[in-house]
Amino acid sequence: MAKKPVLTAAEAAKMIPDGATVMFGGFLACGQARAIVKELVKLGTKDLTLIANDCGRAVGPKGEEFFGIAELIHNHQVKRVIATHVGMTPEVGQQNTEGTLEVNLLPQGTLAECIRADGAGLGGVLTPVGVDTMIEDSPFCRGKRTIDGKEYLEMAPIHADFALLGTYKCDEFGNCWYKGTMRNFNTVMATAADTVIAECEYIVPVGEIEPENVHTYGMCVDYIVEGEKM
Amino acid sequence: MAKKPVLTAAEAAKMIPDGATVMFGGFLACGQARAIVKELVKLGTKDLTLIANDCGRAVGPKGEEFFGIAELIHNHQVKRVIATHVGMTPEVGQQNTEGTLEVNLLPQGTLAECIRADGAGLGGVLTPVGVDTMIEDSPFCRGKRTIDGKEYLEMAPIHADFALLGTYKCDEFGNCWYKGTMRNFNTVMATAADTVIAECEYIVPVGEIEPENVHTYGMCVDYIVEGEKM
Amino acid sequence: MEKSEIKAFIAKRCAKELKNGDVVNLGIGLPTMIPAYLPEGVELIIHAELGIVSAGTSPKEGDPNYDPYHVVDAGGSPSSVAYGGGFIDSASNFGLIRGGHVDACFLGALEVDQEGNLANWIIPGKKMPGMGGAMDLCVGARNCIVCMEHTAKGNPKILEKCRLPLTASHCVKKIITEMCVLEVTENGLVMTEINPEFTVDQVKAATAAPITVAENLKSMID
Amino acid sequence: MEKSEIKAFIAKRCAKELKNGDVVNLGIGLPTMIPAYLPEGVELIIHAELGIVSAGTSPKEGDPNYDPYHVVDAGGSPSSVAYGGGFIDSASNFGLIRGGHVDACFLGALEVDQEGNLANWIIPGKKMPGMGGAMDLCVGARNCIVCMEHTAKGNPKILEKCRLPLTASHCVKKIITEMCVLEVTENGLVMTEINPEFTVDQVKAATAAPITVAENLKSMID
Repeated sequence: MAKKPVLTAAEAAKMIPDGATVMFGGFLACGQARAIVKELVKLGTKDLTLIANDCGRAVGPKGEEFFGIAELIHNHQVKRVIATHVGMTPEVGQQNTEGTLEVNLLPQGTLAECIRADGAGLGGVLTPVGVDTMIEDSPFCRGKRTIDGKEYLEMAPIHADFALLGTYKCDEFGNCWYKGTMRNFNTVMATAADTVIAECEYIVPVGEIEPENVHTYGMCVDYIVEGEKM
Repeated sequence: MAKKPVLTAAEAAKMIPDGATVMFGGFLACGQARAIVKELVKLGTKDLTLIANDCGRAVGPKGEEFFGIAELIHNHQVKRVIATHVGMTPEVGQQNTEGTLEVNLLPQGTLAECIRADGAGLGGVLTPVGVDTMIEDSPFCRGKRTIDGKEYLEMAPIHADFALLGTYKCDEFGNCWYKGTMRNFNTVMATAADTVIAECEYIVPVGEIEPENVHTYGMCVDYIVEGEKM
Repeated sequence: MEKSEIKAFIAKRCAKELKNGDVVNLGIGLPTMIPAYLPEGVELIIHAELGIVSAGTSPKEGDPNYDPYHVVDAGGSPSSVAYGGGFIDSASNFGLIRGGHVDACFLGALEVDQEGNLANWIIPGKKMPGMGGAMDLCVGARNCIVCMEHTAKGNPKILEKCRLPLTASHCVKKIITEMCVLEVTENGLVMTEINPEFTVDQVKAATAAPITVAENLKSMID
Repeated sequence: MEKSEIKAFIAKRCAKELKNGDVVNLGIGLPTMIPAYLPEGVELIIHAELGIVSAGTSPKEGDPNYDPYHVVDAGGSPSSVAYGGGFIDSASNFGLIRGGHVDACFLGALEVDQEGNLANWIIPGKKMPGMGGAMDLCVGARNCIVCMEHTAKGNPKILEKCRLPLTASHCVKKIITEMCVLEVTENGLVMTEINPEFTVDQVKAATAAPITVAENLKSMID
């Protein structure tokens, strides 16, 4: 097993080109690669497609201006958002109304499962969630199926060019451990992108994360970035 | 949150009636509820359908006669086996040839995913594994589908009356932690049965398993059994 | 009934639906008041979409478990894990929800109808919030209970057929309001309990769907 | 070539397929010899079906990490986790396999054909072993490489069309034997390397499928 390259947040952000599709782990930016986000803002990377549970927060837990990917939206760097909830970032609705931002909403479990399906090599997801709702018209919905008398939607797997993880501890081989509610979408996103970058609060020696307690396996991680300690 | 009832292995075994469908976690009986198995052998519970990766071992790691569910097979208590590999238990092939034991083989990832699908409320599994093989004739295969030019089999979810987990530590609320390779099918099986019994080596106080490191959540476990410490 | 008492009254009645050890998900607003009214001996496992199996209280700054950057709730506020709870990833967590491992979810409605269809996530043309985990919960929880004020500004919210985009169809099993308890059956809405402050006719007038009155109609206050 | 040298020769050639950090799954028998021949600076992540991401060596009784009741391999023998590895559940583990996170799998064959179809799990009428994780690995690994003796008791194992039940179709990318290296292409089998102990005609005679010889045919021994 080999050590994974450690990049600065700025170096990581530079890897992401205009027009890239990027998964961001995090739930209202808890468990999000916020240091890389800040560098993307500085770079002004354009026309991004974001895949995330939500669009972060306009105000952070201690009053910070912008918290997580909300800043990319406010800075008009995003052309499309695939998310489950954007109510904490009114700017999303605003830009959508203005016609400059495409928004695809999916149920939270469906988004997680479609990402997992991609990472796990499955052809799609058969879920009862969304039947008889607007989700039937989603670009990710392939149609309705009846199985044993119950209706299901067949949803398509979701893949990205990059997945940016927001982890707590990451060892030198890329094994990650998430504190509290940081885990959320990070573990599935780590399997569903061409390039996976794990931002962490602490780079720790191999062995500090017990083999039984690894949350994201080093084999899924391509690069490590040390972010801010909170 | 409430404490889960602690049963003896004998009490747990008595809950399982003749003809029951029972999932056994474990891989060659590592991570298997072996104490409950021994009591099922004593009781002579009949006509069981077993769902497991394999059928255990005729000989244990230190020369024990029978290790895990192999003994149920040898004792003619099983009418059907759903598994991925039965080569370490030649008795299975023998009884199958004699026509007394039905055997359904599935690829290992497919078995895991079909169990997960049931526990996760999904309508089925779309997997590329098994295309153009005998799996197309499996009773769990609903047919072949072409998605974006690639062929997939649609496999049915798998459910059981009972799931018997073989865990290392289990706290009083039923949260489980698996050592080493014990985890295998246990985590998905814990979600896919009407009644879930966690056999463990050690019952530990709540809090000993860190909230971030719980492998099977207490909300999925109905009963706890303290088995042998190895 | 005073306006201020209504929510507490509904939450109190909702609490009677629960038994010890139930795994429940509580929507925002009124449903979060339910735990305050649980009978003695009833402890719940509060399931949180964000990834807490058995969520605890919301700690304030200065509390030992206050950790607003690592442990938050679905609103982004500091949260905690209860004694014996665990943290979980989103795919596994919603697997538990869809898989029927959550006993009940309590949530409000913009509209609910006699078929148990529920609309509570969007008003077209107004701001775009997103469904979050609501659709998953309505479909996945074994028991989906709407708890809300019976009307909105005097207009019925309980209808023959929802007009707003649905959150889920055929999901609601029971509706609990300050006026009554309605069960959703194959034959439409059946009133099983009534708040003695109201008459059956008053309930019917406030409801835009036919109501069958149960033979053994009970009082909500017992 | 001496019979005893054949396996080592094949394993040595297989080792050249690998680069530092590759995630590989090694079938039983010959493939497990590959790590012994890795060039300096090439370390692999050995992926084990049973639930070890980066498996280590097989400890003997008395070794500190000998734990035959808790850490075993797919044959039930004591195993261990490598430095920096982790344990994983079966659903997640096979997700990684199907999802293309394993760079290569090396395995033997009963039969393999010019379309890359592979049969290696069952001979009907003989004992019933089960496919275990073989089907998943053949389909899921980015690179599925068959490594085996070219013939079985003098009979070709490389065919126009497999006759035994398949493990997976169109999965094999390369066949490495003691005679040659064959790539499976859209136009059938292409020989890119040959063991100088054999002639092209000898290879063709031992193979029951047409072989195209690459323009720049190389020696397997370089």
